[in-house]
Amino acid sequence: MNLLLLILIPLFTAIAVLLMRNPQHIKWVALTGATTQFITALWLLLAYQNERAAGNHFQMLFEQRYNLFTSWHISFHLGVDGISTAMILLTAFVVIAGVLVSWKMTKMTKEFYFLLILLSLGAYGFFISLDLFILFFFLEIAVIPKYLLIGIWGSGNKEYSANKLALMLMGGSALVLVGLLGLYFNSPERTFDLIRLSEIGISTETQKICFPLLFIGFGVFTALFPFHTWVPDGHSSAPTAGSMFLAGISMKLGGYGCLRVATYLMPAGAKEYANIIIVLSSIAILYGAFTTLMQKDLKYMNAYSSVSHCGFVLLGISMLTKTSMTGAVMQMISHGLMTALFFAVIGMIYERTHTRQINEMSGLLKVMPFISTIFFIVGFCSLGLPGLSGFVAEMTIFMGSWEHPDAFHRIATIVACLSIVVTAVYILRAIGKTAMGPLKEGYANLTDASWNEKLAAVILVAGIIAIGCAPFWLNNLVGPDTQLIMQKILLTQ
Amino acid sequence: MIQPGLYQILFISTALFFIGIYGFFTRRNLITILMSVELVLNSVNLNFIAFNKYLWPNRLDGVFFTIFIIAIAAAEAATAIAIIINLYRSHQSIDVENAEEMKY
Amino acid sequence: MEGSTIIFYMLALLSLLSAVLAVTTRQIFRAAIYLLFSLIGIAGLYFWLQYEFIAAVQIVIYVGGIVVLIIFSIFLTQATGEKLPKQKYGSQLFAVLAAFCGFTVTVLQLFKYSFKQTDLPHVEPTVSNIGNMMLGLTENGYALPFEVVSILLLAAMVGCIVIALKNKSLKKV
Amino acid sequence: MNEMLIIMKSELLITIIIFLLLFIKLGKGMTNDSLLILVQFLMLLNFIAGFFFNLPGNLFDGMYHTGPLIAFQKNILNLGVYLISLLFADWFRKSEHLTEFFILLLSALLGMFLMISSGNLLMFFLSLELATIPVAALANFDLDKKKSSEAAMKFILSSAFSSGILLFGISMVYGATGTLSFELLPAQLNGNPLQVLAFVFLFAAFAFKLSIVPFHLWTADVYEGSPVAVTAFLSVISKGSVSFIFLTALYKVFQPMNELWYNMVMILSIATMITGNLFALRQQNIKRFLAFSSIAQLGFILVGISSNALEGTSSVVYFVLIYVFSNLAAFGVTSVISSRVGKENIDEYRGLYQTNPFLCWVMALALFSLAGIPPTAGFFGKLFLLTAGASKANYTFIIIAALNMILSLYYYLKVIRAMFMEKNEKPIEKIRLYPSVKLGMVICAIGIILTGLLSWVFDYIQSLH
Amino acid sequence: MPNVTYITLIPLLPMAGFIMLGIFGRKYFKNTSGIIGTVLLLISTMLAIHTAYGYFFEYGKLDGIYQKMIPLHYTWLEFSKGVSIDMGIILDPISVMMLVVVTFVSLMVHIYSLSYMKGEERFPTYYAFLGLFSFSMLGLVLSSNIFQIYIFWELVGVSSFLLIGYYYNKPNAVAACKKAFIVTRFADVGFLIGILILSFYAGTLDFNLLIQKLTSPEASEFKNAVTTSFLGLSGLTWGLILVFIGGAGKSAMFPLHIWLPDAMEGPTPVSALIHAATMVVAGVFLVARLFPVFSMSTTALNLISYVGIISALIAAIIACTQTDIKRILAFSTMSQIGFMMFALGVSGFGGENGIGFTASLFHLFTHALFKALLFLCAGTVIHYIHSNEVKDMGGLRKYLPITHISFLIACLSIAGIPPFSGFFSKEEILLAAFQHNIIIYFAALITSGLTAFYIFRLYFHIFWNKPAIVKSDHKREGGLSMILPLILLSIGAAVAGFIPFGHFVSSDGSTLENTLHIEFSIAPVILGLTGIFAAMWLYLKQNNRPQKIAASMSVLYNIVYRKFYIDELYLFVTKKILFKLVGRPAAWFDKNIVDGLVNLTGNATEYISNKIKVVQSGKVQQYAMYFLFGIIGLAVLFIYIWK
Repeated sequence: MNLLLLILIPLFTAIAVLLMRNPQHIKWVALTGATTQFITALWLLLAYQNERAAGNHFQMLFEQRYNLFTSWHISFHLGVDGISTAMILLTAFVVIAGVLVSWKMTKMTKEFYFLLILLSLGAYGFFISLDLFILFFFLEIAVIPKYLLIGIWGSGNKEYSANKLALMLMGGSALVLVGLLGLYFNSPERTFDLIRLSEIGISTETQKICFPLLFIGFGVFTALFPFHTWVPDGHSSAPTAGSMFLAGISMKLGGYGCLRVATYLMPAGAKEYANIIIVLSSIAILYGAFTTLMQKDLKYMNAYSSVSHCGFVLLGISMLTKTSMTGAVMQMISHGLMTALFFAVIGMIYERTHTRQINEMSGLLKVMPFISTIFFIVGFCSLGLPGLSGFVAEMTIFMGSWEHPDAFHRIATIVACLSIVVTAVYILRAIGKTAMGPLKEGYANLTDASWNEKLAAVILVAGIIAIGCAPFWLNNLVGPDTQLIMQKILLTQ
Repeated sequence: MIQPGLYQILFISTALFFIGIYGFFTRRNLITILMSVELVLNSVNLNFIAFNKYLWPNRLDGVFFTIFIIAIAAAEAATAIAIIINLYRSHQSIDVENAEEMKY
Repeated sequence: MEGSTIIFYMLALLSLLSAVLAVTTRQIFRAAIYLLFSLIGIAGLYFWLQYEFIAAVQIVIYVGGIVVLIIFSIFLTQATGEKLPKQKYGSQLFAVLAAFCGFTVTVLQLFKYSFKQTDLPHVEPTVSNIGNMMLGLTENGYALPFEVVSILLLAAMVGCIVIALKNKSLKKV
Repeated sequence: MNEMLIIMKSELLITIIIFLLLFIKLGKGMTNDSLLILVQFLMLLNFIAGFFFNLPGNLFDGMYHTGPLIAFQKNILNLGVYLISLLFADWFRKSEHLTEFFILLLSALLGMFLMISSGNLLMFFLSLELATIPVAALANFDLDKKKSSEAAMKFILSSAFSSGILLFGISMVYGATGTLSFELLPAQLNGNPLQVLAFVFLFAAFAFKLSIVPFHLWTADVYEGSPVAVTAFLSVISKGSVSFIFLTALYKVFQPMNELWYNMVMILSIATMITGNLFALRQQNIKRFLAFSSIAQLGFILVGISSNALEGTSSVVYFVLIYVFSNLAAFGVTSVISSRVGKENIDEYRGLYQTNPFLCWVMALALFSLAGIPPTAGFFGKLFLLTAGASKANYTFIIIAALNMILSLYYYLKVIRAMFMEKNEKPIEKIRLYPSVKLGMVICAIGIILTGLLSWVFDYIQSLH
Repeated sequence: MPNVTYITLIPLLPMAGFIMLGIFGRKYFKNTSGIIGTVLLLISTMLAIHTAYGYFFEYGKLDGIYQKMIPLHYTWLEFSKGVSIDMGIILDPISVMMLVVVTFVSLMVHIYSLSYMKGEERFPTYYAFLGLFSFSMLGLVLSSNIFQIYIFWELVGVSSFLLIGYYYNKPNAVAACKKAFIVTRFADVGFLIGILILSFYAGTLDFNLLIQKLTSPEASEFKNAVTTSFLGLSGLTWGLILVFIGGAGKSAMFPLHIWLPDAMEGPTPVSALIHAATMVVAGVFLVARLFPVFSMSTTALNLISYVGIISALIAAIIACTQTDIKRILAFSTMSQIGFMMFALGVSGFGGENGIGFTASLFHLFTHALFKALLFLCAGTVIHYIHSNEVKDMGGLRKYLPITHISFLIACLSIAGIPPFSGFFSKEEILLAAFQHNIIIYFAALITSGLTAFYIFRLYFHIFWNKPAIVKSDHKREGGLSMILPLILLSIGAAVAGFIPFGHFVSSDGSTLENTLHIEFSIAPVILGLTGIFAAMWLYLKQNNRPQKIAASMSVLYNIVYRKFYIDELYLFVTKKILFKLVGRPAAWFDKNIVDGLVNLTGNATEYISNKIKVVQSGKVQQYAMYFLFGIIGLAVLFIYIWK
């Protein structure tokens, strides 16, 4: 399995899209690219599992290294472990669904697909890079496409949102950058290589400075309270596929970074600041949930709920137990699929009813049973119904968090638990108002999902159910690597 | 009175320098501003010569510097006056306050 | 009290005083004349320092060249008798303040510093010495700066010509 | 003698071209179009020639010296001038004094070359003046525009003032050390107050040329008033060359006082970034906007300079190379629009994408590069500057710098927003570009993308030491 | 030994039905879906009975004690060593008993719905949801792992949600399903935290291990759990109480009962299945499942008893005043579950002591039969009258004879009149209460009298009272598919009491003889009869006595009629406190403070940039002045201050 494929496929797709003229062809090219990538991701999963089953116990598999900027000791170092494989899989799911959902895009089709693919390229690159510099490069690549996607194809107060998003994310990455530079200059040998850095270790003082920089920096991407305000505006202004990518992939970059870069490299720092982050993420969870409660716009609702759900990711990471970290990864995957689907559904509904206000809709189940059913499924996933992915992830986080016997962690866990009630309230409220109830006048002629929308939804639902009903494969995929991270944390006094 | 020496000359040149700068700050006529610049350059020349004379007579660095400064001053003054004349043509004035169109 | 000392102080007084007048007088033509005096005073100082060549250059280029240029341009742009407009007190205050502060700091540092002196043999600033060095290519040669200045003067000339002779086209338009 | 000619080859080439142009002018002259083609051709030759027969050496008692790095720096400047000759064809064609324009431009370039190569404060001063005075004349080349003469006036007066300051500083250095040579100076410097004062004077003059706060105030006015080509020259070539010599001055000459200048560079760098960004934020005129943005960029260059190491030099040189592409591309687009439609306001760029997608993409690439967004080269450039600056482990400094990147992104995005997102009933009509302009823009775009991704460019610069 | 495939098929068949009908039902099985669902469930029922027979009579016993068997065990999600969610099957008396009850009642409802729901637009969906429910409920009772039970617990909740909201275009139904889900969800959080606590102490999620570790006094886990204390209660007690809260939510115990009456907005068969016979007793089942652990904590048990009795009493009182037929039954359900709960609470563990346990589950069993019957009868009536209000009914005994008889049997059963099944189970409960807690006993006595009163009030209202106003156009009692379940259930309700329940189900698996003391039964039976006669006096014929009585105690009546204003209290808490005091400030905070800060940064930057523009004054002299000031500043700074 050559990991370069994961970058090259989107790259060539993007170039191909740029060269095309006919919008119809562009769509198909994009879809072909996404599908190829999807298959490649599945292939990667299989290859990875085969390799592990065959007893390959290297930390990273399929490693490749090309020297780049030798004077800075930067190398194009690629490799995957269970966590990144899972994230790549998630990306592939969301990308293909995103391409499918925006099938009817007529405005500047070429640019739209180009940016989508560029965004996915950033995500793929981010997940497979083992060199912090490259990682940062890909992290930033993904920012501007988001800005343009929102700004050009968005709706509502799009320019404001796009600006806010771009600036806050750049702010986050600026902190990340400083943190990375701190690591670079304070490690015994100047290197950006993730594996090397973890081997040689970083002094505790450096960790204390760099950890917050990196964690907050990545945290901005993951809607760490109080740096989450780009999330609601950004998500709600973005076009459907944009929101899907934003919430499904982009927010995961941050979570992955928090785990892979901040926590993995700086266990002492992680321990030092864990409590603060726990407090912040607990606040985000409950506060996000309550804020969601008050939203009247479906997209805003889902965006705020993302704040809450991503709080789980950060909570899981900062609880610093193997289980909770596994849970955090699961939550990333789960939330990625779920929220992408959620936005897709909202997009479908909006396309038909031309409103996103919860109060202005009613009885959609009658005229669009498919879309409404998906709405139900995704809602249930969001509120953590067993059998769907959300449950598995949240429970794993709870179980992991509960392993700390002291009152502080207990309270944080309980706070997190309480949020699932609030989640239920707002999800049911939304579903009850939109899908259920008497059919609103004038809605009788609305149509149900078209083939592309159905396909997109089915793909994502399949992912959600695959995790929800059989979480063990994901657990087995991710578990050993979180175990590894945990070992490092345990080794620091 | 004290025997004149390096420090006295330095005092004079520094004073000249800041007189020139004062002129540069306060004059409103562009040509007078240019005159102030000439004063400044002259003070520097005096410095160089004094240093050369009193401290470093082993080489003629200071002298040459002064010569070149004078040459440059000429070139600068010429260009500046050309520009000022051009400005006068378009503004009908060489008051510096009439040339503040671009700001903020 | 030697005569040379008196001469020195008189020259110093001349150049400083006329410099002050040059930057304060409100009649532009007088300002130019004061400038002239100041420059002559400085040339006198060069003489006093026995740098005759420099003094000569000073008089030729400055007094004979630049000041004349300035006076010409004054004629070109200004009715001579006209007084310059009054300066604003506020900006003057700041200017005085700035100049004074700068002066104080600089003079303090200059006077506090104990300058070293070379003990190497002196080189006299005679015309021949200067001439030889000016075109010397090797050690102590100033050929390169000389060339640079010549290019600079050429460029300045070209520039001046373009800028000052522009109006033909303007009139056409 | 032969060797000397080869060592000074780049300067001599320029001189020859200057005289060639002078003879053309003195002869019967040429039409603008053919002259432009000739100049472009000559510049290309000049640029290509820069890669061959490079000999390191020391001439004129150390007043002139060159080496691989300096040769490369000169090549960057050559490239910049070549691009200028391509990109501003619109303005050149209308210009009445094209020959003189290039004579002056090349004199200034010559001055810069000599400045980079200078090994002596006298040479430095002279070449600095050579690089300045012709540009002041150039700034006035929009002869019938009031703003142009105002700009020239401001420029010549300010630079005369700064020359005075510089000279005073040099005179103090001379008095305190007895030497003007870059080689001999470090041994004489010990950081006592007078030397500090002298250094501050010198530093201020550098800062003036580099438009570093608080010595930057002339920049915006001059940029706005000058013809775009001159603005571009000032903001790219001039800045680049001064940063190069600044590196030499700080790293070699004033090395004994590095603690002092580190602090000074840091303070001014922060001030420059912040001020530049804050002013850029509210500009409407695109030239003025680019002026302030370039001030902020200079703040970033200072971050790199502060590192005081090999990496500092390489990253600054690398950044200048990228900056040449990015800023020239931005000015190129500005120039096309300004000379064709006469619009210079950002608001008037609204909806440009509907009619001129190519221009928009070039502009977007340029601005993203300036903002440091991957995959453009600006990302790498800025990152390496920051990396170099971070080697002192001064996190506050780096964080401020990094946060300033956000601020700068904000206003770059403003332009992007105007071009791509905002609607306009009457956008600027479709512009047919001259081939040379198009060529220049394509070169810039390719440069912007590839300079970063081809990592050996940086390694090559690093190896030049 | 048990046949694993068969047992696994019991829940999986309905699940298969759900998937099949859920995905393809609307297209391909528009009309046949009912049959498909019913047949699948029929097979399930047969398998369940087969399993029960096998367990109780063939392989279940070892040394006279029914064993816990785990024929299937599969790690589903491993958290850490030893702690994992396992998917497994546990066979013990209660799970097997529940298997039978659930499949049987569910089958009855499936059959009944064939005609009751005929012609509904979402007929396949209905059966799909029923399948989902059956699957979840069966999974719940078979769970071998406490987290597994939680998973199915949630699934049960969601199927309940879907079925209550079946008539999705009725706003009431939508509100009811939301309410049901949210209230139980709230309780489930307690359950979840309880699970976390218990699993933390026990170090396992497996029921067997968990019970083993938390009940043996020597085990370090147990000591740990008992000795740690928080707010005066031991860790174990906290865990148990929280788990009980989960159970209380699902079983509609006071004060989490408010969802149950509203849940009656669902189709009536669904109410019979979910909100009377099966899902609502999940709480009882849960406590029974963990009973050995519960018996370790007197506090928890006391809490259960009091919650149970209060619920029983309150529900009975409220039921006396309600006028909606289904709501009355709903309150009655709540009351009866209260009986089961406090029976558990007053029970001890093992031997004769465990009579409450047996009684509780016995009552669960009989209640499932007669309450399902009551609901199905009510369904028939509603089907016939097209109204839920008792005042629209009356004199129906001639029109609906089979329903009438069935209803009467069920009423007698619930009123505890011998020899119907309810009598036996209730008698045992009262006995257990009498033995352990005399206060509860008397409260229970009163409740049982009230029970008789309200149920007969309903009975007389429907079938006697006033002459029937018949406007129905269709045939009397639906088809065979509606009558058959009634008959089968009536038989069950009538004779189930004679099953020697203690032989099969007891707290420790050993045999418990049913002892029936005639002298002890006198009081409750007389009370029951009194209730019946009172109802007869008031409601047999149309008269104005009820109104008079209601008027004479109008305040009290109103309070009771409005269900003690508990709904309003909840409304206050949610609308006023959660939404207005938490949600709105949170949203405000986000919009104005957090977001405001971000915007403020932007605005401040703009502001500063506007303010400092004067520096760029366009005056070249000022520029030079700044230049000089800069130099002086730097010089002073570096010469004098920062050396």
